[in-house]
Amino acid sequence: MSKELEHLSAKVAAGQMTRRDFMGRAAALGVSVVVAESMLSSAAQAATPTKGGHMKVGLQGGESTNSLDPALAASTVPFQNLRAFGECLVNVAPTGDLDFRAAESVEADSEGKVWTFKIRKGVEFHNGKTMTSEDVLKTMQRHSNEDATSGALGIMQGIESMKADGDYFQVTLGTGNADLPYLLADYHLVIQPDGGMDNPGAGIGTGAFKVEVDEPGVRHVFTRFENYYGEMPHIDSVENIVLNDNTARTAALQSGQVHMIDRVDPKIAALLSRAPNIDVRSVAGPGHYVFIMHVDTAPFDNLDLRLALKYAINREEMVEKILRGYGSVGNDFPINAAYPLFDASIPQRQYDPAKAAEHYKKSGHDGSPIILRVADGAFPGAVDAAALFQQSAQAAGIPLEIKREPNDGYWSEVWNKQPFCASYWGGRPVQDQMYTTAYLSTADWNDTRWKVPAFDDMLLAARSELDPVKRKEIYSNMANMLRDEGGLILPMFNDFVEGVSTSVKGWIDDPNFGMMNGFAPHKCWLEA
Amino acid sequence: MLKNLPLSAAIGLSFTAIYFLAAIFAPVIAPYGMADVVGDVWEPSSAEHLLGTDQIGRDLLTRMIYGGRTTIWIATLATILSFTTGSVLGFLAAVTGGWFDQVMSRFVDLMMAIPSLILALVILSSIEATVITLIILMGLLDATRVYRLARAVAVDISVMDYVEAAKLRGEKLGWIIFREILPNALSPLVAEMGLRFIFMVLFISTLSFLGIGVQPPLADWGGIVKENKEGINFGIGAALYPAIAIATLAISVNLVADWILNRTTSLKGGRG
Amino acid sequence: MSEQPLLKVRGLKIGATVYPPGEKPHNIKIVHGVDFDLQPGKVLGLIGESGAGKSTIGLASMAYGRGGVELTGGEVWVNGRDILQASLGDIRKLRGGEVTYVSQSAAASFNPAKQIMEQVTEAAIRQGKFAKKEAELRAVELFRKLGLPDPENIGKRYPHQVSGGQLQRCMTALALCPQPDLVVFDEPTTALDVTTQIDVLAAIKEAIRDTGVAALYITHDLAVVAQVSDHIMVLRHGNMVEYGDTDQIINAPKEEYTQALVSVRSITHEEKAPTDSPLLRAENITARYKGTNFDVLHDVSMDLSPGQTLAVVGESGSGKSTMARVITGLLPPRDGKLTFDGRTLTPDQPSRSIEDLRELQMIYQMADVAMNPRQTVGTIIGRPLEFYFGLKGAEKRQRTIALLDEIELGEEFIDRYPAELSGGQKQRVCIARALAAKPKLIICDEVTSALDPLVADGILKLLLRLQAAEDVAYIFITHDLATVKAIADSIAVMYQGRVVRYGPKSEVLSPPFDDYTDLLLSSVPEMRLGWLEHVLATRKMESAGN
Amino acid sequence: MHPILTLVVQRLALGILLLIAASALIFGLTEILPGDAAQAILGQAATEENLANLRAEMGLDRPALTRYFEWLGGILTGDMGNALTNKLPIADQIGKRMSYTLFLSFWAALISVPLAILLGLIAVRYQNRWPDKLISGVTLASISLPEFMIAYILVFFFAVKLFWAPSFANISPGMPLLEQLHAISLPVAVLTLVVLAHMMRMTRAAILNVMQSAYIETAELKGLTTFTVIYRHAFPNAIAPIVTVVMLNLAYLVVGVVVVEVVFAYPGMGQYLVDAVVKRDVPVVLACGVIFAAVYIVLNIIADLVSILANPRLRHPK
Repeated sequence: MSKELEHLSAKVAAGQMTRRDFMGRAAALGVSVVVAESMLSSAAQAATPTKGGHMKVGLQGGESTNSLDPALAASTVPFQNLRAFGECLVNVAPTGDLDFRAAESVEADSEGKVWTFKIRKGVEFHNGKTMTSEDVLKTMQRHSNEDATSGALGIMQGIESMKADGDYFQVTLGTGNADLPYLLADYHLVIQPDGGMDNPGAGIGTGAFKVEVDEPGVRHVFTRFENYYGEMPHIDSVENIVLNDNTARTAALQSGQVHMIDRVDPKIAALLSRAPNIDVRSVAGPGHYVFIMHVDTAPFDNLDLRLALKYAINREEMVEKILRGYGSVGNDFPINAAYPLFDASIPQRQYDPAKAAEHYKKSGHDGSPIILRVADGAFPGAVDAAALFQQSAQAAGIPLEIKREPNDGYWSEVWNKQPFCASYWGGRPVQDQMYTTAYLSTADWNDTRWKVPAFDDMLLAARSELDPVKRKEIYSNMANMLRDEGGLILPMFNDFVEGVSTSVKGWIDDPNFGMMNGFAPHKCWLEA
Repeated sequence: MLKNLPLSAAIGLSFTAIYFLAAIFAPVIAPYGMADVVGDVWEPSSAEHLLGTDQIGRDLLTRMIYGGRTTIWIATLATILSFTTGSVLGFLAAVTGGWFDQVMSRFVDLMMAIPSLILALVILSSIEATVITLIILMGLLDATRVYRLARAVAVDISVMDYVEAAKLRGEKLGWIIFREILPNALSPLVAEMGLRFIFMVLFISTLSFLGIGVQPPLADWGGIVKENKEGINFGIGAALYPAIAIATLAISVNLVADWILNRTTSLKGGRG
Repeated sequence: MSEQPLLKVRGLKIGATVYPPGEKPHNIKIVHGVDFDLQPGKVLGLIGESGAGKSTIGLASMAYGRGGVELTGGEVWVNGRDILQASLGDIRKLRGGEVTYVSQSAAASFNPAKQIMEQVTEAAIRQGKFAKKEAELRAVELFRKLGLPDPENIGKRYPHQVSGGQLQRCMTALALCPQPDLVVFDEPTTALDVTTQIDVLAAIKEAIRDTGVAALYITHDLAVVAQVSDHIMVLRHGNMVEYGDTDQIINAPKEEYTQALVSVRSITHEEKAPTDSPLLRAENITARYKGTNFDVLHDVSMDLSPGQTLAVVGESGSGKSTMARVITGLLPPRDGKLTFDGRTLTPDQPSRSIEDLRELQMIYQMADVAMNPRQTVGTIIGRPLEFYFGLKGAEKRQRTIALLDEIELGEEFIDRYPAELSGGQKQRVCIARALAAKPKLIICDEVTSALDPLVADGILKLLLRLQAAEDVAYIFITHDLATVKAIADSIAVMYQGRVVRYGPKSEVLSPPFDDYTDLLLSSVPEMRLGWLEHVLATRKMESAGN
Repeated sequence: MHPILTLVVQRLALGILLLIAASALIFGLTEILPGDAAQAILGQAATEENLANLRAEMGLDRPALTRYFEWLGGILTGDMGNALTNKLPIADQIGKRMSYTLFLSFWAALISVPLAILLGLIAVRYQNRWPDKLISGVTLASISLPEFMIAYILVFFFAVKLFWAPSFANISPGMPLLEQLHAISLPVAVLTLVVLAHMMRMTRAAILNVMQSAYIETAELKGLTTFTVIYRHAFPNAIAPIVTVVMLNLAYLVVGVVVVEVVFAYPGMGQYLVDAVVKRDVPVVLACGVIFAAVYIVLNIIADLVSILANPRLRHPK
């Protein structure tokens, strides 16, 4: 690749040239965007970071009712807070590999039942106490306690026993699971002194930042923890500011009051990126918007009807209109390139009114309107999406009737209760976890009532299969099965769209979650 | 009645009339269907979309017309509700006095001690906000204010000799309220009605803005502002039009109200 | 008449813009060119009925137009300059400096939020006539001269803390404080009780004499103006009717209108003897208002024979209106008994039978608040017909029209609104409304006191005629003895909640008198010069107003 | 002064009764309405058993009345209890937020009240002339715009375009006063615009009303200038109605700022309440509701007292 580009990317990294200009030149030189992007990020790392500074991040999804208790974290702001002051055994790197934190390394037995983590030495809690395997054990126990309301409870259910001895923390599973480390990367599972049994909301962790100010629903300030064992963040402190109102959040970035904001509304992403000192970063993630049918309830127990509906949805239009292009089309199974072992070769399902009509006819449905329940809260633009679905289905002669449900109580009353409704999934770090949460016969949240023994068997087989090639093949079969018989209609995967001031350097796209999977404050620096 | 109509009132009346007509004949005059996606997002105004399009490419003018319909419809009905209940109870309290007056007035004090927006929040956060529930909720909340005014006015009137004369004649409550008091209380009430109507419009807009008001795809002006507000920071007008509509409607109704008020005060005659 | 006049008015024309409901605002003429002179130190009485434009002329001498009033033409010369041409600055110097004003209702004309002294001295200080200290000394001096109690400290009081009569004197002090050349007195005693009136009148007269200030004295009561003025100008509908010195106007009026004014209250009505079966009998009534702890009526008893007139006389606070409320049942008495037409009246109005209510009607002092402004004359008179006798449609209309011409109003009035009627007409409609019920007794509460003398006469004559025709009895509540003399058969004189004198008219009005009745009788202004001095010389008792 | 004292006592007693009634009313509402804190918190994660767990943990499984009276008892002993959702003590939370809200309202009031009265006086002085018409027109416009709209417009111009003022009010205790003022400049501006109109119009109306009385004529006939007449003679008698409307608007400044706080992400009571309402955090809702009611009631009492003190009849009984 040309010298010029390297030179340019260096300039960008040094902040002498905006990212947008660079991309322009790159395109002019006939370089694909992907390549250019990768060059840019590598160049970014290459460039020498500026130390110090106070980073302000404007975030949606914080209420005055939030707390610092990891078990209760459910929205973005608490997530960011946990990332700042806490650390799990392992993280998932942007590449999809494991990034060892509290654990130094991990060993599994042959069928992946017994997992032994070597706990890192000399890791210090913000209260000065040194972390031991006991703390790890306690933490895990707290989250696996049935009475607890931890968001990680589901993950812990497969665990049969845990023990800590010396530098080692050992987990024994009922059935083997090759992905256990990925499961334990769940953001709830930050290690707390004594597992936070006594005071879960204390905000004491082993993270690179320690809690300075905690005003739920307002702001959370964290300063660098000088005794952090690992690679020190470049910035001195970070402030997570709660800005739930989209307009306020955008304005804050535009007026230079914050360095980054999350959840940029796709509608305005293009407009925002035109601003001279602002970049819009969008990363394809595992999150997806779905319309779910209960395969055990009439009329959706009829495969042809399901297929009819699947063919009757116009995925491109949805990505265009609802996501404004900040996303990718789905293929009726919950996995995309964001996951390891994804099989890209599975053919994409297209909008095909003719086929749809044909299947609809075969289904012998009486032609009475099919009721699709939806609420604004199901996912951003859900109602609009439903409207589009209705129109495209109309073209295939399939009568959809949209029933708006109130946001309040949608998740308790409609979702997972009504046979056909809109929903979203944030995605999981690995395929196994995604399938286990929503497509295993015994899963609590099996919101398509997908109870197929063959599928369960494949899932278990893949889980304990340590050879990636074989695993990938099994997963591919499962995907095909869901795609052609399952109860979910998956029109689109939504990107993480974020606004970043050009003064922020060292940004790396991370498909796991927004804000570089929450590590932007750890890895980015502020150019003066 | 319309003789020597001052300019301001004329403007007010005509604007108000236009808005109400637009509200009534919305389906006829609206160029597109309320929920139809007919263009790209936030198109600038053009021949086929006079005000451009909204955040998912619906024709903004159409949305505005239907939005006005919902807004005005709700505000009007709520106002009527609040006035009928408020004034009748207020008159009753003023004329009968005694325990009824006490109970009502204390209750109203209680209701007014809790900001209505907050009451609305508490209630609407869990019952589904339909047009009906909104009308009833707003109407009743506002009735407390009307009650106070009506009672005050009626108390002043009920000490008049002609009311005493009617009582001495042995007239029943009905006659005293509807034939002696109401006609004389009408003008201040009507003038107030204008203002209350405006507060209704603003209130419903605020509720929709907070996301607990009229629910999509049904549009109301406040809702349209909410839907399009992301555009504001980029100077996109979509959010401004409904605001302008609200403002102009409010101002014109205010003008009318002022005019009525002036007419009635001059009817009482100045100092002589 | 050698020296130049203090006030010289030539061809003064005054108009006003009126805003009748539903009509275009238009201009009306109030004064059509009036001329007169006023020499320094002299008093000119302006007399006329309401609408004669007398107040307007008075205020014109301060270049002031009230409400929508505009001074449209002519000249007003004060101290040799035409103030209608003067700059606003000069006019401000004039107002409260050279010319000051005493209004009819001092109670309304004093700022309730400020102490009396501050208001009395304000003009003098602002006009730079006196320093604060001097002004206050002068005020105290005036207070003393005007016979106010505790002159040193009364200035520290607030208006609501002094009586009406005293306040009127304070108003006079306010006017005299800046040492003006001219004071405009606008009905200064009309709002006061008769007994108070003469004291204030005397005080004003004395003050004028001592300070040698000139005055315009505006009133509708010829008898009053006769006591204070050197000259009198009679006005009607904004035109001068007659001008002359007081003696000539009173004793030898040239114009017919003036003669009418002079000979007002010449009604004669010979009294009927009480019958032995009274229509209404009140026995030992004692009453007090809710929430108060003192009785306003003490053991009051009186009888009224059918078809006769009982006059209840007294000043404000005497309890006469309260008596009316007791009889109508609006104020149930604490003690005592009411018998009406042989049967006992239940004390509280709501529990009375429709018959009782019908046979006992009431007419109010303020006709315009006694009628619903939103009802037509037809409705107002028609309602009792409908309510009591169930008359409808044509029948009702005929009866209404019949009543209308009984009160000497034509059929055309049936669709008019009260606002479109004159004071006299309004009162007549009220009478018709009462009459419509075919009552045995009508309570007339000060029905004439708000009216001009001639109009009042008309009403009284009407009432007498109706009494003869319909054989209805009246309880006539009034403070005006002249009225009483005119129409009463028997009289109850009330003073501080008690009946001090009661009996047939002839007895009550013939000596020997008790002190109060004497005071009351003597206080009625008589239309002769020097009456005031004579009365003050011969009175036995101080008036209640002070 | 004695009658006034008794009056104060009466008012206060009535006020306290009102407060208790208000709390009962709000509590009743939150009880009648469907959904509860547990559900609101768990959202999509709601499964029967962890709903049950959470309810038990929050004590929502006990009968409503006991909970209410416990709460009431707490309040009377000055303890507002802890929030259901994040176990933080409500008192501190509210303490912080109330101080923020009061800070905002204080400055808004400091600007709007004198301004409103001054404009009112001017409008009367030049009644029906252009200054009057101008003032009325502008205030009418500002009363007719939804406040969130005013807010966004100001943000667009002064924050996004001109960079004069911050687009959201990020203030913290440490800040020096000037910075804090700068931070809240836009919200204050919005609030001022919102309440200004009402107060100004009422001032104007009240004074014009007084200008009808006879003693104004007396004053005019003393040759005083129009402005002297207005402020020396008219204004003192218009105080009562003006104070009443001012207090009403002050109450609004404290309790009506929800929208402004949402737009400017201002950490005041409004935000706190809205979150609590959505999450069904009853103790917090109650606490906020009662505090708001208290503010309203106290301001009303003040208004009453001032109008009494302004009235010589009551100040100096005969």
